[in-house]
Amino acid sequence: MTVASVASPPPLGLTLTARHVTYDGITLFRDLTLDLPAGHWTCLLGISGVGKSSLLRLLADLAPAGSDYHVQTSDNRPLTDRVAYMAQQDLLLPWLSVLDNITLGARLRRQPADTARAASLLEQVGLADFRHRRPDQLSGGQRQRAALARTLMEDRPVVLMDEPFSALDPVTRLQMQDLAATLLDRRTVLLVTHDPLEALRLGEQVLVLTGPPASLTSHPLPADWPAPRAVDDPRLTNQQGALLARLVHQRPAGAVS
Amino acid sequence: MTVASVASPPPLGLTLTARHVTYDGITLFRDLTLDLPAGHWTCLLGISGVGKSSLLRLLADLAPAGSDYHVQTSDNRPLTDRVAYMAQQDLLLPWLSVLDNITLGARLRRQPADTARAASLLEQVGLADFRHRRPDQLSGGQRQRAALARTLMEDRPVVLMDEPFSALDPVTRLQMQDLAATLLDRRTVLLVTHDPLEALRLGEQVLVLTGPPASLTSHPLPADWPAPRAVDDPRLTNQQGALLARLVHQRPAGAVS
Amino acid sequence: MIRRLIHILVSMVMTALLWQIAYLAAGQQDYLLPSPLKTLTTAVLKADLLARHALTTGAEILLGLLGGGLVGVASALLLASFAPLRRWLVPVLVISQAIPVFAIAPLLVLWLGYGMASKVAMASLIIYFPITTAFLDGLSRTAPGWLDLAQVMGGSRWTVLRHIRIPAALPSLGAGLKVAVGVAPIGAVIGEWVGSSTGLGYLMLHANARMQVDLMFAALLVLAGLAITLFWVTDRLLARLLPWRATTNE
Amino acid sequence: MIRRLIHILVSMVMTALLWQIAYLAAGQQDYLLPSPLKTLTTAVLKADLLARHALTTGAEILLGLLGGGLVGVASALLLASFAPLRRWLVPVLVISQAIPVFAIAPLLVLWLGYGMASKVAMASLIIYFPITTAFLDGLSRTAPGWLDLAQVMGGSRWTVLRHIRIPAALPSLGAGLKVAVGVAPIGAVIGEWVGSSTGLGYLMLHANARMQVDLMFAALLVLAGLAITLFWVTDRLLARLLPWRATTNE
Amino acid sequence: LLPPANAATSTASAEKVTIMLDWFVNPDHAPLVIAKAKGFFADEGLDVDLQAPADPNDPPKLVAAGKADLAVSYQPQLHLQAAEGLPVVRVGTLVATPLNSLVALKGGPIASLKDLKGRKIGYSVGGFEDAVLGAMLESAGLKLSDVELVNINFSLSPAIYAGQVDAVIGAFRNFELNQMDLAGKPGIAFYPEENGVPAYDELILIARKDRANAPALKKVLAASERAVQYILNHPTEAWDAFVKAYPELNDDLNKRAWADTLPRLALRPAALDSGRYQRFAEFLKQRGLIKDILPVEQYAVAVR
Ligand SMILES: Nc1ncnc2c1ncn2[C@@H]1O[C@H](COP(=O)(O)OP(=O)(O)OP(=O)(O)O)[C@@H](O)[C@H]1O
Ligand SMILES: Nc1ncnc2c1ncn2[C@@H]1O[C@H](COP(=O)(O)OP(=O)(O)OP(=O)(O)O)[C@@H](O)[C@H]1O
Ligand SMILES: [Mg+2]
Ligand SMILES: [Mg+2]
Repeated sequence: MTVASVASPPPLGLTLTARHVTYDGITLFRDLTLDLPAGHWTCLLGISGVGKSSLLRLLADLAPAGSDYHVQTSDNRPLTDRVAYMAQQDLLLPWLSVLDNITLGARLRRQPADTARAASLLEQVGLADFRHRRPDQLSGGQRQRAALARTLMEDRPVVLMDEPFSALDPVTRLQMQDLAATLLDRRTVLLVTHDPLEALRLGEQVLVLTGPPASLTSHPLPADWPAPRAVDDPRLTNQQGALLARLVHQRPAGAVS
Repeated sequence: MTVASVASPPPLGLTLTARHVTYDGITLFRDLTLDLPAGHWTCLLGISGVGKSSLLRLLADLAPAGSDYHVQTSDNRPLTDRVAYMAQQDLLLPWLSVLDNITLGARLRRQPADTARAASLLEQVGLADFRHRRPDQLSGGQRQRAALARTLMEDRPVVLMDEPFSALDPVTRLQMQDLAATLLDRRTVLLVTHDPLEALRLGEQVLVLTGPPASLTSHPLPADWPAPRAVDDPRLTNQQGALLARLVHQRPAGAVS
Repeated sequence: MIRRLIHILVSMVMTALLWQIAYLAAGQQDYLLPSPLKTLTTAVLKADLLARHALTTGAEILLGLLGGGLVGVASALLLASFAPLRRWLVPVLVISQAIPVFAIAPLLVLWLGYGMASKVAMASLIIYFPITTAFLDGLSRTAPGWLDLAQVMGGSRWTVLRHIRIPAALPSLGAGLKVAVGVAPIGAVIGEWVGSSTGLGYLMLHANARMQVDLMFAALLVLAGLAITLFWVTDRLLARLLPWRATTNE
Repeated sequence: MIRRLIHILVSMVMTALLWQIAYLAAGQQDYLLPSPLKTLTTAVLKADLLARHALTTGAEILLGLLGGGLVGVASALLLASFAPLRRWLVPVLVISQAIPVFAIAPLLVLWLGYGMASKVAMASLIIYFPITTAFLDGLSRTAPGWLDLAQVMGGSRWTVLRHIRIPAALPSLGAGLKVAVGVAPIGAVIGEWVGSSTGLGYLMLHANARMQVDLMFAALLVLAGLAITLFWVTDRLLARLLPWRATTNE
Repeated sequence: LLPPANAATSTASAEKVTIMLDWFVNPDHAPLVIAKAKGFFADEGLDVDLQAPADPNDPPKLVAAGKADLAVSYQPQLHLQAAEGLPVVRVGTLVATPLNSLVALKGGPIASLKDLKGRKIGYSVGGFEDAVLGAMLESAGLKLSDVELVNINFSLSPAIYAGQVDAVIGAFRNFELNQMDLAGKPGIAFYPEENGVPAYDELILIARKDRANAPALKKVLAASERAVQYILNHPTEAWDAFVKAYPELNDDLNKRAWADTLPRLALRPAALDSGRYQRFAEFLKQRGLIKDILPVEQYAVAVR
């Protein structure tokens, strides 16, 4: 069963310029530029604490107070209300059933909830039998899938996902990757992940955030290698080694200037 | 810098018999037996929602109400106060600094906190500079490392860890695996993970939980292959394929009887 | 249910015991504090009188809870929605609590007459404050992550209030409601100061003025019964309606 | 600080305005409700008298908060630690709130005399309930995950209370404290009903009996000032001391 | 809302009149209760509503505000009300002697006023108790500063029984004395009018100044006068009517208070003794409770 296809809006390209972003006086970004090509998946890797989530939050307009940054869209209109955001924590509302959590966005925007689509999405993330449960009655991976379904429900041109598959077993993980790839085809997606294989499977652009000071490096991909790639694609293994090597050449874990 | 070595207690073997465990009338385990060989690492895999966390919680004596189960120790004494538990959520206390979170166990037991050891552990998990921060000022991976440090501080013969490295990048992840392997050498460890490679690197016994009805299958490992294994051990790749194949032959994600 | 009844019984016996001790401590002076037995006898003898007055007070309590509750919830929502309003109106809220009833009793009578209205107004005024304070407190402590999410989802000020902040603050409102339910009986009794001719408060004042101390304490007994029933019902209802209410969730 | 002062000023002007409206609505009858201007004039003229009585009431409020707060916190801890106790003692707690002051005034005087003690006891009794209820509510809603963790770590009932449940319940206690601080002034005034010869409540009663309504409302003004100051200080302190206090955290 | 007191004409429907009592119904209110119970008000074409306040200080304010046609108040308070500009006037008298007295335990340490030196005296805030007490003490050669005054609000007699105070001022001789007697702790009373305080009317009826001439007031006073006569002529029947109207008052205390109150009822409720008011005003001025002595006609009138 597939989700009823919705007329997609034209792809939207983004350029984020983080001139100066600090937490409590500690500089996180200075003059950092991030390009998200319209209608493509960008995967972002980097060691823990380097600022991936913070960068993603800048795009979601959730910057720390006093941040100086700018988001340029390809159609020059503000990005507001054109972003779907899946945070690193699942942020499920404990008083709502899984189904109600998934249709939260519609209610927040006073739109009729597309319950057929919600049911179908729940089916696809494997939670159809759990739709009436409260989040505290779910396993960790089930919660993450509920949050994923909620993000996919949003149907926005730009989708930001912060480690969306981290709590899933390899099998479910692949299924969810495929699901997201199908549903978010031709969307502008920024995916933060720690799994090089995942980044290589899904990314049309793979970036590594290093620092401090934070800077972005692009991991070059073979030409003519459309995403999503098959799990057994032999090029994945090669690329994985190269990407891992790139990750290793960073400063010690947790360090921040 | 290494943690001051503490006289380890003799290894403790465990056998868990879960006769009947239900959530709200839905049976999770019936007549399931789990053996944890004394002083060895057991890694547990399984698709999301199959019951890994619940099984781990049985050993921590955190069973759902009305559960019928029994834990047999090799020294026939109760397991109470001989277990360290790292939950799937980090469970950091928001009002305590990282350092105070890490020494929580000592305070709960009215023991003097070993601050030197705490400082050394913080150093080793890469959070030395963050020891005075509150948890809400940390990144997701930093929070997970704080929770890991707290678990390692406990210094118990039996250690239960539920996806302890899931929010970490590959580099940090390897470092943390090595750290845990060193500090928990000759402890009885149950590690729940979704990463077959991690299970194969660290496990002296690798179990796959399938279901429903939930049952445990052991993934046979080559003889004479002491853990932790080097990342570049060629046998890992072979084993990984076999283990993945074992995981694939399960029921659809999220299913529960 | 049976266990519940046993608890109520035990706590009644305990109260009687404490009472008896206090009675002895006061030197068995029945004009200060009648013995529990004497009070109970009076309560039984004057059961119909007490029941009649209890009905009035009960109605005042319920109407006061309704009035104070509704206005309190509305005030908290208003104050939570408009931060500038909060800075200027919270002091007014606090002042409203500091006014003793005898200062405004004539005004209440002037505006609302001698009937139920002035008593309910007084009871509402007392109930209002804990509800507003607790709910406002809850509304201003929503988890930042949820607010972030709602913002990105395009929620308006109102829908975020409706779907995130209010439900998240319900446990706080529940705690406030418990306090309110606890003070409601005394609120109604104080309301009866405004001038009345029925109600347990009136009966007590009256009995006190006439030195019918046993009747006064019998009325007090009935009032206490009302209070406990109300508190217990609220507690149960809250536990049933808000099953997720942990103080801090991980 | 300057902005704070402006807010206070604005809310004072607003109160005066509301007051003036009420004054007009009551038909400009100064013996029911004096005009704000007249009250202010009286307040200024009798500043030293008011200050003297305010000192007594202020002391009663603070002692009442201390007493009611300490006993309330202790009760909540006790009730939270022993579940069976809770079932039997919560009714007693609720009853304690339902007792009108005139019923126990003679007893209080008998046991505590006419000095400060009986007033502080009365104020404490009123402050006690919101604190106990709110704190107990917070203590019984600790996130299960933390309790699980603490259990595995080998925490005893006491250390878990001390290191997990109490800190987790502090925001709830804070909310209760705010309610308590709001009712504390009226608690002290009611305490002065028990019998007194100083204090703003006494002054108000006295002025009321002598038909010096302007003096009564001037005293009320001072009481309101005390109440607002207290509330504001509490609010600031709580915001500073409990920086992590989100209602529900993810 | 109530219609204005003078709005009624002699139609079939009775004119509504609200009378605020000073306190809960008790034998002091006998004339009003009996007039209502025996239909004397109805005979005058009145439908009278008796309202009890919880605070004796409220009724004058409510009369001034037009929320009641008449209120039961006290002469000493009337002077204070007039001094504060409350637009009320005395139009009738219910009890024509003081009821207030200073009470101590019989057989206790207080045998005469002189024994009060260094003692603790309780009072209920009435506004002028200290003035009365001061005059009484001075008549015995003591000063106010020789005693300790405590406000005990709700519990005059219990405070004596419990030994918390040695005497109380503000006790009603027809009520508290009987109460103490019944409690087995009889008291002795010292009467203000015998000890340096001018005699005054304890209970009076007051009305708003601009309504002092309302025809209804005359009818109320006429009915009250008829009630007083009935009470004196038929004390037993009157008592029966009283407890029939207020069954909860049917007890020993009220029965004894009833008997003690009868001789003190004003036989001519409408009559005004201006000299008595003038003398009491002078007394209050001397005690510093009022600044100026107003002309009596400004606050007390005889309804014609
Ligand atoms: N409190 C609860 N009430 C009802 N059902 C529950 C509760 N907790 C867990 N479950 C159910 O029990 C099953 C096992 O949960 P558990 O958390 O053990 O899974 P898991 O194997 O750890 O999954 P994951 O990999 O997603 O963490 C799941 O299907 C879950 O929905
Ligand atoms: N509220 C905050 N106050 C202060 N510092 C913060 C705050 N939030 C994050 N930081 C710091 O900013 C840095 C970047 O955090 P961020 O969450 O963006 O990291 P990340 O790359 O997403 O890491 P992870 O992979 O662990 O999730 C970290 O060093 C973190 O400690
Ligand atoms: Mg992150
Ligand atoms: Mg799990």
